[in-house]
Parts: sequence; structure tokens; C-alpha cells
Amino acid sequence: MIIVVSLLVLAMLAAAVAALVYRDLLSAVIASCLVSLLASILFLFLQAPDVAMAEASIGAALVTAIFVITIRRTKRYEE
Amino acid sequence: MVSPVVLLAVPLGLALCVPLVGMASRKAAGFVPVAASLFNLVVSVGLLPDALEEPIVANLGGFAPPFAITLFAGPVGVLLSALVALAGLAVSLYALSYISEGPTIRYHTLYTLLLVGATGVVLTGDVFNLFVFFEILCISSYALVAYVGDRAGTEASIKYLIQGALGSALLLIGIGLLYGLFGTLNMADIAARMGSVDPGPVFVAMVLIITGLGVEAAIFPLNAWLPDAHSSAPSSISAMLSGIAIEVGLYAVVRMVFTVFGASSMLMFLVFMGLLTLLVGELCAFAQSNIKRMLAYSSIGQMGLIVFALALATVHSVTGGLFQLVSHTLSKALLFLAVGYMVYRSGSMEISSLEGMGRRMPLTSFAFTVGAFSLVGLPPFIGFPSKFLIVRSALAEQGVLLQVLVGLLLAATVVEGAYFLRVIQTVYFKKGRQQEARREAPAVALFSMFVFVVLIVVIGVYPNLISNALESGASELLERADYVRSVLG
Amino acid sequence: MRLAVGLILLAVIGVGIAVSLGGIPFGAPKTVIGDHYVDSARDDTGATNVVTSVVVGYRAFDTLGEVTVLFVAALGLGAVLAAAGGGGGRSGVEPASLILRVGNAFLFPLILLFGAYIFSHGHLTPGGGFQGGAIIASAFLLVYLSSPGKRISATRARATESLSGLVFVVVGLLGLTLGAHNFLANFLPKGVPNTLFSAGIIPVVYCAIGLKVGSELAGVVDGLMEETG
Amino acid sequence: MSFLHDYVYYIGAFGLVAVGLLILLVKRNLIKLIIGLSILDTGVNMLLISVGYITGGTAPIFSRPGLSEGGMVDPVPQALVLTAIVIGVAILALALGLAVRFYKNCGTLDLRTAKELKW
Repeated sequence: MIIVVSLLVLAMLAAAVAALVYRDLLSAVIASCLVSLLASILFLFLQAPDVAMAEASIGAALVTAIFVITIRRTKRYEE
Repeated sequence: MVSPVVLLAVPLGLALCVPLVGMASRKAAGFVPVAASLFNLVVSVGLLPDALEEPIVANLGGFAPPFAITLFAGPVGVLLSALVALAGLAVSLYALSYISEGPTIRYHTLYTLLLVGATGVVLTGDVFNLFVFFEILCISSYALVAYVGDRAGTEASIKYLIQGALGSALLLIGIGLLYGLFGTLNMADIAARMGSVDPGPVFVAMVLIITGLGVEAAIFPLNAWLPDAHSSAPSSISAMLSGIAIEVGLYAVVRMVFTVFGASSMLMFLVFMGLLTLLVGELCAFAQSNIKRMLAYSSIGQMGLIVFALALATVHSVTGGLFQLVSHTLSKALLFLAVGYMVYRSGSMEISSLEGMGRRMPLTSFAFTVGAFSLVGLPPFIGFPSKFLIVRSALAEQGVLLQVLVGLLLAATVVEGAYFLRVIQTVYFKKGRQQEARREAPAVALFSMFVFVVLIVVIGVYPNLISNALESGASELLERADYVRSVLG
Repeated sequence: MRLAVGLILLAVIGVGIAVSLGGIPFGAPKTVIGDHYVDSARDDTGATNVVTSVVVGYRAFDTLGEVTVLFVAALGLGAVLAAAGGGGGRSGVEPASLILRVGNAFLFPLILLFGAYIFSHGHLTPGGGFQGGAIIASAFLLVYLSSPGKRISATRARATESLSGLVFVVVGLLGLTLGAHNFLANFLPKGVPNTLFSAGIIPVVYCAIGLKVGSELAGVVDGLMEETG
Repeated sequence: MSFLHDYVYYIGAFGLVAVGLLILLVKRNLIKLIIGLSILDTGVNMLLISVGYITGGTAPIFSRPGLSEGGMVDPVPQALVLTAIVIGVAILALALGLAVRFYKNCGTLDLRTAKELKW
């Protein structure tokens, strides 16, 4: 159990770092979506199903969507 | 006696009505904030005698204190909510003529919600509820700064938003640590348990919370956003941001330091930060050629003065600080309102473009002069008794250090006088290049300015009108035990 | 330079938080009010989901503030984007594929139903107004993606926002006048726990929140997609 | 093992906060900054939830009639985080709207080109 959690945390942090280093904003947004998704699984392990649902539906889905819409309307690459 | 919660619920309900009213008539939407702030003013003034006698505590939802969200309407809370409503009323009248373009319905809704946020911060007795209302205040400010949608406004709003959001994240971490340490969110409950917890972690939480709130209160290293935001916003919003938003942020800092943490160790640090803020603000203001930036830097300086006075933590100095807070709200709001139409007529924010305004807009220029003199601290305006009180209370303390600090404070006042006199000289005694016809600001705008002028003069001549209330406010801030007792019984 | 300063700042904050967390051991039972809520939530509010009874019962005022924050942001977004004159369609969005269009026609009502289920059962199961509202908003997002030309009626969305917000405030004010004479007091009968019609005002408030959050988030998506030229 | 058990969630939460702050401090692309804010928010939420966790506790929902009251995790941080998530989204949405506006005004998302801003 603890191994699974540790791996998830590791993956979450890796995704966060990926969001930091990617020059391609779209990839960075997807990485941050992954952070939210993994966080919502961790919330489930922490016995917080309400928060997990909110994080998955708001944090991972809608936020990513509005990020992608914004990037469509602006610029995809960080200069 | 009505519950203080109506001060929040009714304006919030009215704010939600603005879009509905706006569907019927665009013009009528502008009167909703007027109605909301008028309602709040009447209720706050009505609550004041009761609050001065004994703080009014409302437990929302009908649960016992540490389990419900508590509203604490003590002297400070009611006074500040009356002040918010008063300034809100005058500025919303001003906006009736000043805000005529763009998405006006959204403006009026956001403006009403800004008032709700400010009132909520001063009335709440719960740490997390403070965060929520703080966010209402901040987010509506971010949006209103960018209202015009020009380049400067957007940039300033982004800068404000990023720094503000960083601040709120730190604030939220602090609140989370506080909950982890104390297991409660009620301010009085935390204050009562303060002695039972290891001080090290509490100190970290305190630093995080003060840093988070300090961004909005514009305490020295955290105020980089302020000059841009206050100068790029529409003038009615600059008046509210300078007159209400930063004061409310400062109130939150002070409430946290005095009541929740009871941190006497922080006070000397805050005295120095206040003085540093004062000096930096006034010197930067002196160097400006843009009138609104000058006023914005002057707000930073004044905030420093108020922090200085409050952090001395004696009854007299805190009274002086609160007095200065009221005085700054009235004077700075007046200055921004007057400058709003001067800038609108001259088409430029450069001080040099205000030449000849004394002839073109005599009443507006007069209002500007009253505000400037009051801010500098000249009698018979409200700035005089407040600054006098601060200096006297600081000198009453023993110690050479404090006397040196008072000397610096007076030097800063001289700088302040210098740059305001320079503007007044430009307005009255320099001939404009082109002689234009006399064209005053609209009557509604002049009326709202003269509401402030009358208050500044009347309170300046009769400071006793509010000084008793301010003194009981000061003792409310300083007496933690009383606060805890009146909430937890 | 900036990196160095940033790292130093980060280190200071990190050490501070680590010190502070040292005082909060992970997994230890500790809070008084948390225990109180768990013990008495069913009797106080009638909701079996304790988180819901905290969100819409004990700390309902926070929630009122929170939907206001979202309202402020949606309005602010509209004001910021509308500042230079709105109008115009959405350029640069290609028509969607057949599968997406047909699938959406089939899925849209189901997603709406699912969202409504989530927010109307917030007092019994995990979920509630925010989650349900977000699901409803994602149904609208799907509509925007599948048929780019389609718009929700701005007037109707704004009316939904305002009216559902007003329901919340009015329910609160009713609590002030009826019942326990407290703002947001639970003045309706609490019913039998674990049934749909229980917990007094909680389902009413959560439905209002669901509609409000749904229309606001849909409004945010709509506002960002709209091409202002 | 017990170190992991005690600290793994704190490490995760704190790591997210650190990465978020780092993005805010070193990046100058507006969208990147907003991504940083979102990661920072997630980290803070994680921190709050971990603070409320009780070892062996169950989710605070009386879903089955026989469920005892003992051993439920603290519901308060969960309620706070629900609020915080929505507030975070509100800030993000407004920030993205401003980013679109900024791009329209300046033709770039790089804050270094903004003339008024001294960061």
C-alpha cells in the first residue's frame, strides 16, 4: 500500500517538474492536469472522496479545458 | 437590534440582483450599489451604540461558538464597516457619472461585491472565513483594475493578481498549519489556546499569514503591485483600493497580530517596517511625475504611518493609528475622486498637464486642496488631530530610539508636504498653455467629493465626534482576554 | 541571480513549513471540532455525509462566500474580455467529427442528469454542488467542442446565476426570521437520515449551488472561447 | 518504511508547493505562471488534507447504517479544501482571461516585454 502511494507521489512530483521544464505550454498544461489527477487519487487514499471528486472534475478536467482554450487563443510555445 | 449578518447578506443579495436589474434598465443598475452602501451605512451606524457598549457576537447557523462561524461586531468592526459603507456610498454616487462606458453592469456588480468582501473581512471572527472574504475583496479588485482593458490596466492587474494569489496561497498554508496545531478556526478559540502549543510552529504559521495578508496591506517589501494597480485603475476604483482595500488588509494583519497571536515579539519589527514603508513611500511619491502614481506611493507611505502607530501598541497610539486610518480613507478617496475628473478633462496623468486647473475646475481643485492639506496634516482638517495623536503617543513612550523614529516620521511629513504643495502650485499658480473654458465635474461627482470635504472639515474641527469610539476600538484590539470572553462566554 | 534569490527564499519557506509540520504528526487524531462534527452532525443537520454537513451546515457561510468568489471571477472574466467590445463568432474552431456530434447528442442529457444526481444527493453520498456543477459545466463544454457555433443564451445563464445565488441568500435570511433566528439556520424538518428528502435546507442549498456553479463555470468556458476580435 | 508512512503525503504536498513557487519565481511566461499557481494550489490542498488525516480512519460518510463514529478522518480540512479548490479555479479563470487580454494588447505572453512591469 505504502509502496503504491509512494510511487504515486513520485509520479505526481515528476509531472510537476515536467510542467516546470516543458517549453511547450500545451505539454506543460497536460503535465499539470496529470498532477491534479494523481492528487485526486491520493485524496481518495486519504479518505477524502468529496475532495477527490472535486479535484478530478474541476482541477483536472475543467481547468485543463480552459487552459487549452486559452493556449489556442494565444501562443503555444514559451519563448 | 438586528444581527450584524445583514451587513453582508443584504448587499450580497443586492449584488446578485444587479444583473437582473440591468436586464430591465442599464441605468438603474448603477443605483444598486448606492442602495447597498446606504443600507450598510444606516445599519452600521445603528449598531454602533450597542457595539460600543458590548461587542455583538453572531453565531451563524445557530451552533455554539467554536463550531459555527462567528461574526464579531465590536467597535472596530462596526466603525470600519460604517467607513466602508460611507466611502462606498460616496464613490458609488461618483461612479454614476464617471463610469459610463464599457460593461457597466458588471462594474456595478463587482463594485458591490468589493464592498461585501471588505465588510466581511472586518466583521468575521473566523480565520478561514477571513480568507474567503479576503478573496472576494481581492478578486473583485483584480477584475476592476483591468476594467478599462487598456495595456497599463491589464499589466497592472496581472501583476496584482500574481502577487495576490501567491499571498493567498501562503495565507492558506498558514491557516492549514494553524488548524493542524490548534484544531480550531475560531479566532477567539485559537487565542484562548495560544499558550498550550509549542511556539515555534505557531511562529511559522504567523509569518506565513502575515506575509499573505501583508501583500494586500502593502507593507514594505510586499507592495510592488500597488503603484501600478492604483494608478492604472479607473479613478473611482483607485479611490476604493487606496481608501478601503489596503486599510482592510491592514486591519486583518492587526487583528491577527493583536488578537489571535498576541505577538508582542512582532511589534518592534512592525514598528520598523512601518517606518521603512513610510519613508520609501513618501520618497518615491516625491519622485513621481504622474499624479496618480504619486497618490499611490503616498498611500504606501500613509499605510506605513498607520502600521507604525498601531504597532506601538499603547491605547493612545492605536487610537491615533485608527484615527489616521479613517483620515486616510476620507482624504485619499477624495484626492482620487478629484484627480479622476481633472485627469479626464486634461487627458493626461502628468502633473504638468494640470496647469491652470484652478481656473478651469475651481470646485474640484478646491476639493483636491482640502484632501491634500488633510493628508499632510494641516489644521483644521482631519489629518491634523490624527497625526498629532500619533506623534504625541509616540513621544510619551520612553527611549531615545523612538524619538529618533518620530523625527524620521516628521521628516517624511515634510516630504509629503513638499510634493503636495508642488501639485497645488501647479494647479493654481501656473498658467495653462491654452486657456480653455471653465468646465466643472458633473454635479453628482461634485456632490460625492463634497461629502468627503464636509466630513474632513467637521471631524477635523470636532475630533471628539469619533475619538471616543476609536478609543474603545483601540482597547478592543489590545484586550485579547475580553475578545475571547465575549465570543466564548 | 533571480534563481539564486528564489532558491534561498524557497529554502527559508521550506524549513519553516517543515518545522511547523513537525508539530503536526501525520495521522494522529487531534481536533476537538472535527470529533464534535463527526459525533453530532447527523443529529444537528440530518445529513449522513459529514463533509456536506460541515460545508452546507456548520460552515455554510464560507460556502456562500465561496460561490460569491466564483461569481466574482466569472463576472470579472466577462468584464476583462468584454472591455474592448465583444461580439463576433468563434474563429479557428473546425467543425467536429460526426462521432463527436452524434455522441454528444446522446451524452449531453445523460451528463446533465448525472450532474443533477450528484448535487441533489450531496447530503447522502460523496459529491455535492461543486462537483455536480462542474459536471454540468463539462456537459456544456462538450457541446461547445462538438458544435462550435452553438452558444448558450447569455441572458438565461446570467438569470440562472443570479436567481440560484438569491435562493441561497434568501434561504439564509429565512433562517434569520423563521426557526432559530440565525442566519442560515436549518429551519426545515430534518427528516429520516439517509433518505433523499432529509437534512432540511441542505439539499435545497446544494441544488442552488449546483445550478450556480454549473452556469458560472459554463459561462467561464463560454467567455474564454468567444472571439472578441 | 515508517518514515515513508509518516511523511510521504507531506513530501508530496510540499514538493508541489515548492515546484509551484519555483515556477512563479523563475518563469516569465504568463501561462507558465498560471500553471505554477495551479500546481501551488494543488500542493496547498494536499497539505490541508494530509493534516486532517487520521491513521486507519474512514471517509466521514455514514454510508452504511452500522458504521461507527469512531475512526473517521477529520471532515473540516476536507470542507476547507472544497472551498479552496473552487476559489483556486476562480483565480485561475480570471488570470487566464487577463492573459488573453494581455496577448491581445501586446502580442506576446512574455512579461519581460511589458513596459510598466518591473518584476
